[in-house]
Amino acid sequence: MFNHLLSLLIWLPVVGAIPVLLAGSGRPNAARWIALAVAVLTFVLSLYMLPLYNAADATKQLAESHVWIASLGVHYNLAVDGISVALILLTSFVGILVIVGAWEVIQTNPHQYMSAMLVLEGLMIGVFCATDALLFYVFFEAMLIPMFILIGVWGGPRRVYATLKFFIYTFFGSIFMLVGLIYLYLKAGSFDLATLAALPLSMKEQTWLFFAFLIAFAVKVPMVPVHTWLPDAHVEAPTGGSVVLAAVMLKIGGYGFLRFSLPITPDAADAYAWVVIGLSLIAVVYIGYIALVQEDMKKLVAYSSVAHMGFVTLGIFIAFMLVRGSNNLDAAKLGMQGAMVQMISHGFVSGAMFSCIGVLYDRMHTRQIKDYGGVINVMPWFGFFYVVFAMANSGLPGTSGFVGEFQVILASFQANPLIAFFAAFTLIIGAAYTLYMVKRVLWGDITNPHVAEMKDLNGREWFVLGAFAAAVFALGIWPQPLIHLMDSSVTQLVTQLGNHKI
Amino acid sequence: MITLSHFIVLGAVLFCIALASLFINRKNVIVLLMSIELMLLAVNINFVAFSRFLGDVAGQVFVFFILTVAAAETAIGLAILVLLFRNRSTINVAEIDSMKG
Amino acid sequence: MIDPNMFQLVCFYAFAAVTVVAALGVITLRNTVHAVLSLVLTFFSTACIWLLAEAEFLAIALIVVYVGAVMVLFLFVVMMLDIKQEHVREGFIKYLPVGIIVALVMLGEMLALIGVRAMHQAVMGADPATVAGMSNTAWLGNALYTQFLLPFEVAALILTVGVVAAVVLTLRQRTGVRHQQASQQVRVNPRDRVRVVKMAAEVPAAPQPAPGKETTP
Amino acid sequence: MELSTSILLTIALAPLVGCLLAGFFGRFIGRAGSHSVTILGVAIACGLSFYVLYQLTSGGAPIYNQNIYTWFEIGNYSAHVGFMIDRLTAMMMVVVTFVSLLVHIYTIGYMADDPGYQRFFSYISLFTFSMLMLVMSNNFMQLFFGWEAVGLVSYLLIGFWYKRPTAIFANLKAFLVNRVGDFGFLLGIAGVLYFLGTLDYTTAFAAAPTLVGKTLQITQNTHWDAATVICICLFIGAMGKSAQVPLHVWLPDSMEGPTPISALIHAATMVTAGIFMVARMSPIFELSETALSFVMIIGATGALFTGLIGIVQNDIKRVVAYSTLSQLGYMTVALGVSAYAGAVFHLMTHAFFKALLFLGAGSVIIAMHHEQDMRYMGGLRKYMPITWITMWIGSLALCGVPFFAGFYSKDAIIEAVGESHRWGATYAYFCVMAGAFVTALYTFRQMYLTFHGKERFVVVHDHGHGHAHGHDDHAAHDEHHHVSHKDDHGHHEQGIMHETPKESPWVVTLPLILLAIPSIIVGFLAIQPMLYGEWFGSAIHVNEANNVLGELAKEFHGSVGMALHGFLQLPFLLVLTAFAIQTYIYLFNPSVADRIKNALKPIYNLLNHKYWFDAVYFIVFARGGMALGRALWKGGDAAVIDGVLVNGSAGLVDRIAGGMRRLQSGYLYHYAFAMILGLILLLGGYWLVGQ
Repeated sequence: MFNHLLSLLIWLPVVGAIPVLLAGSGRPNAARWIALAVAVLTFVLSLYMLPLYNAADATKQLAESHVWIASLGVHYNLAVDGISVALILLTSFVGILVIVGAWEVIQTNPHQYMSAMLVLEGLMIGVFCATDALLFYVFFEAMLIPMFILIGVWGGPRRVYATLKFFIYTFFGSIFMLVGLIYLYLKAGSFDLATLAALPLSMKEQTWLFFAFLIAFAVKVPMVPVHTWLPDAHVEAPTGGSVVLAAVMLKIGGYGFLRFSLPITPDAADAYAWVVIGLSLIAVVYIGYIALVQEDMKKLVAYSSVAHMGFVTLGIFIAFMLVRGSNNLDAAKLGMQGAMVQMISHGFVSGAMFSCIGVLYDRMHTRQIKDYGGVINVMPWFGFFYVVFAMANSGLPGTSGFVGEFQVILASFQANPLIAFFAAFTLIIGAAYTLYMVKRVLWGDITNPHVAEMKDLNGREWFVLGAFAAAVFALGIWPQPLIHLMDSSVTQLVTQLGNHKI
Repeated sequence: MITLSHFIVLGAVLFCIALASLFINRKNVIVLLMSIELMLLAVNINFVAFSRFLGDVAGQVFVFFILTVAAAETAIGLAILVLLFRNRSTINVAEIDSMKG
Repeated sequence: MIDPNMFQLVCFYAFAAVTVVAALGVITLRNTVHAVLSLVLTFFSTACIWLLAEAEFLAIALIVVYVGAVMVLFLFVVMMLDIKQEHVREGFIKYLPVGIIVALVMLGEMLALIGVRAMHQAVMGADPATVAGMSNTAWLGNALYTQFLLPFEVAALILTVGVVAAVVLTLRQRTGVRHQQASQQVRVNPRDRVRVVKMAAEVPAAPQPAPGKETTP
Repeated sequence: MELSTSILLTIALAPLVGCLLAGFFGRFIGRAGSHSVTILGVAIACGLSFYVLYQLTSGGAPIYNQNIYTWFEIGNYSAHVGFMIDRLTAMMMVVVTFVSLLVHIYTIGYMADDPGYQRFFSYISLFTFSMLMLVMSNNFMQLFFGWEAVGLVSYLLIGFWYKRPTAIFANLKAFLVNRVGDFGFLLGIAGVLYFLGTLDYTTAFAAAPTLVGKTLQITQNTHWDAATVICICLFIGAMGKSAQVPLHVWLPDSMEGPTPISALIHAATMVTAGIFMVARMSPIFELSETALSFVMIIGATGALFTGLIGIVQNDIKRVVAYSTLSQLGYMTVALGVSAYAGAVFHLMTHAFFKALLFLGAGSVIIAMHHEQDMRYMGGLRKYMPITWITMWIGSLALCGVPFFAGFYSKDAIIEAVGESHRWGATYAYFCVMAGAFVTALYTFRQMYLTFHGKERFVVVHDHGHGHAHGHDDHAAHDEHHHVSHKDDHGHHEQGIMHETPKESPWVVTLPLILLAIPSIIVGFLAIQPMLYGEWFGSAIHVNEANNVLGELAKEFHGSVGMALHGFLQLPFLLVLTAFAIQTYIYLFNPSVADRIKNALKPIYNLLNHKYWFDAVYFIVFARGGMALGRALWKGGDAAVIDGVLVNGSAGLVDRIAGGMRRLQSGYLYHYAFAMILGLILLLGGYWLVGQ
């Protein structure tokens, strides 16, 4: 059974969605409990990866391989390295929390909601496992469907606009990736990622491919200037959708850079690293300012996600400057590790922030900051969690939000102090927009009579936020286990960066 | 001496007359159908001429087929016309616009 | 004595003139019946031109099939339908210039492209059928039943379909008229006609207590 | 005897445990339980800190430097959590835990009726933990952790009364201004890692001399000296945390927090973290004359000019707050002239007497029922004698009257500046000298206004409203106060007391007395070893050429001699002059104050508006940032990206499709016409090609 652990991880939630769906709207509780059981089982199975996975070994492990489409040479190839393991764990962890979080919040057709969530979870795990480019692409695209449904059915008033924007944006991006993959297939005769990574390509080819991949993943991350779908999608999405979107889906963009842009087009990526680095810095500063003036809490956190994901792309591409510019492998690893830790951390922090906003929304049915004020007076426990996550969002040491940013800033200083200067700007602007929101929502006297009637967290919400908080603190206080898990994979990636393909 | 161009010019003239009919008789379906017959006839003249001048039987065989198809087309076209007139009491093309987007 | 070639040319011009004038009549005559008759004339004169090109079979077929069948069909339809003439001729004058211009442009282009270039083509040579040593009909038939057998069959099928379609389209189910439905009569099932119902023997019902009795102690 | 890891861990974690118990289970263990558990935690930490200090000074324990666990390890780079305990650390630990313990005790009285009692204890214990992590750290990463963590607690405590708009404004401001400092600090740490390749103190300091001659390439042709860049970046962090000009604006506003934390965080410990940090980094700072000059000038400016503001303040806590700014300036000047030991020494004495002054001010505030305006006080000495005497002790220490603790540290700093030949030292010398005079001016003014002269409040025994002015509604009451403190006419409720002021309970006065003792003696006892001996050992590194304290040591003839000599020195004469002026004005002729105020209206306005720093910052950074954000949002995201690119392309498709839709008229002849047109074009094309 554990020979096919990865397949099991992918298909258990997908297949598990069927009984959830069959439970029907007439038996919502059955649907909820089955969904929770499936999610918990998936999480337990994903934990089982840890003893099986050998962190000291940089090669891909737990591999599975079957021919899928023989005529095109497409294989159902699955394998994981440390980065994948970490992201899969994040996915299955968040998977449980969104199902618990949606427990009684989703009243219309909970069975459909839960099953969409499970399918989404399975497909996202698939993205992180796939080592065949076409298989990756299939999961990458298929993932959009449940998310489309989640936002489109359980979303807010402008959900149609948001879903269309979300779908077309991401689809627009991935079309370029598909074209790039087809070109690579014609050239290499295979979709296997390892084969593609070893394929020699001229600079011109690499440049075209690099930008094709860049568009696809930049939309997903999202990077400035293709980020505008994210605030809209978040605002309209139900809480669970937002959590999954921010916590896991955005990471797939960063993960794509690692799997495609870096190994397949290293020379072009090096030549155009300044583009990505520039865009990342713009994301930090420009988006920071925009986040400052948002009046909708979800929009604010969505924009802050864009800014934080800027650190992911910055960390990944700063590695090029360090490896090729000054052959500083350790600093490159520091930056890359920072990017990875930032991905995981952002998963927890943004997921938690959206859960918090969901808690408020369930009570007041508004996300406008001006409708709140003085929430701490009636919801002290909520206030505690909110402050914790806000601090993590503004990168306070001791929380997970600090680790990745710290490493990326340290690494980018080694490449160029000016980059570090702009990146470190997040310390000010990140704190400004987050705490300004906290000030207006949490502190102060109660001005809105509806706020006075709000009840503090119930047990279910306590569990969700508590789990997130535990993760945030664990990662912030002792990041070494996570770093150790990914270390050999990151080392291998960084070494690969130095290989010229021309 | 009759040359190939005689036939072709005749065909072209007939075709253009039919073409003009599409504009000036835009309301009358029956005349439009007849214009189509004229066009086909123009084409047929060309086919026959080419067949004769190039010594290839295919041209005349094709005319045969065109006649067949045109007959079928006319039959169905007229049937539709009758049906149309029965339902809408008009054959004015301008009033037949239920497909308008 | 008139040169046979010359005579052929004169004949061609004569028939061509009639064809063109008749065709103009088709598109301009107010009365649709006249227009149809004018079309008949066009076909006739075209058939004559085809005869000049020694395509006898097709010329005769055009007259027999087209004039004899299709044109008569047209006439039937035109006479059958009560069409208001003035209504149908709306916009005739309005679109006349456009029509003429478009037609002339088209004609100019066609002539420029094919007609004029072909002007210097060789004159009509020997009839290929004669060269092959058979009549035009035999020559055509030979090709039709060997080389073009399959398309010929398909053409037959198309004609059949056309006929069936025309009939189906115009077939009218009149309401209020009783017909014998043969298909339904054939498909009938005995079970639909008779049903044996089993019933329990009737038992007198127990007397119901009067309502509201218990509520008033 | 060597220091054991478990003792050090206990010191650090005992307050954290107290914090968690009081914070999470405060409702179950109640008020008494909360304060008992946190006080116990801090008392353990304090006792063990004294033990550690004793071991290091007299027990012959070697310097402790060990990692507890690995925070991350990537290639050659690693960060750990670990402790380095030398005498500098031990001294800081003692100061922090001792003041913290007294503040804990004091809080029992001060916050007695506050609904957030447990929360408050939890916060101050968390603060103690964070501060201990900061000072005990053996590497830059953990230093930064402590640095930010104390900032967080400061944020939480300034906004402790979260219903007050001014408090939640002040805490946001404090956090953000601190973040500006941290911004520089983080870059400084990045620079350390870049040039020295490690985050560990010992390794980094050992490698520090290699910085000489290295440059940092900023652009193609710009190269900055590595040591200067690192030091200035690190010092920017210190400027934020230790409230140096121009990042000082948050500290006066932080007085929105309850008084105990003003004493603990915003006077005695947290704000001195910057001083401690620079002293700790002395091996690096010694490499850059430029950076030290910068430090000195910033400090000198703060020492004089923030003190001037203190003269015009009417809020008793704000006077002390500006005094803190000024004293922090003194410490920074000392750092700037390489008299690190002098700075740390002043840090210690200041911690005691400034905590005393704050707690004393808090005691007055309790007695006045949360009235903080000195214009409605006066003559309190007969109601609260213990507070009065201890406050005087603190004030005399602050002014630098010989034999008091402040004298030794402050005089040493002034003399050290006089000895220094660093660029800008003359300016600094003038500033610290004038600062001494200014210090005395505001201190005596405060004492006279509060404790002497006529009573400027009326006691109305109105039992109907008597309860209403208890602590319960202090939030509302203070709001009134803060509104009115802008206009000089006062509020109708101000100056009306419902009961006679009385001395505070023993939990309040005990810490005052306990702080008054070191305020008197600690300077006398410690100056010899700390300043002129080799007490700090390797913890502080001074280049031989910069060793101004070494110069002073040659003239030092014992504590008594120094004090006696001090009576004849210029600083004391300035203090005496200030004392005479203020005595005349506030005891004999109060109208002079108003006349001076009116005569110097422009200067008064300038000082009263704090040199317009706050206003300018608010307009430029807060308003400007918001305006920029809005412009970028509406102009960049909404108009350009969404409007033109995203919805623009969608709109273009829509318009084209709309046009195409109109072509689909449904009329056959339109389609036929289109076909014919196409045919004509096709033929025309052929024709053209044929040509």
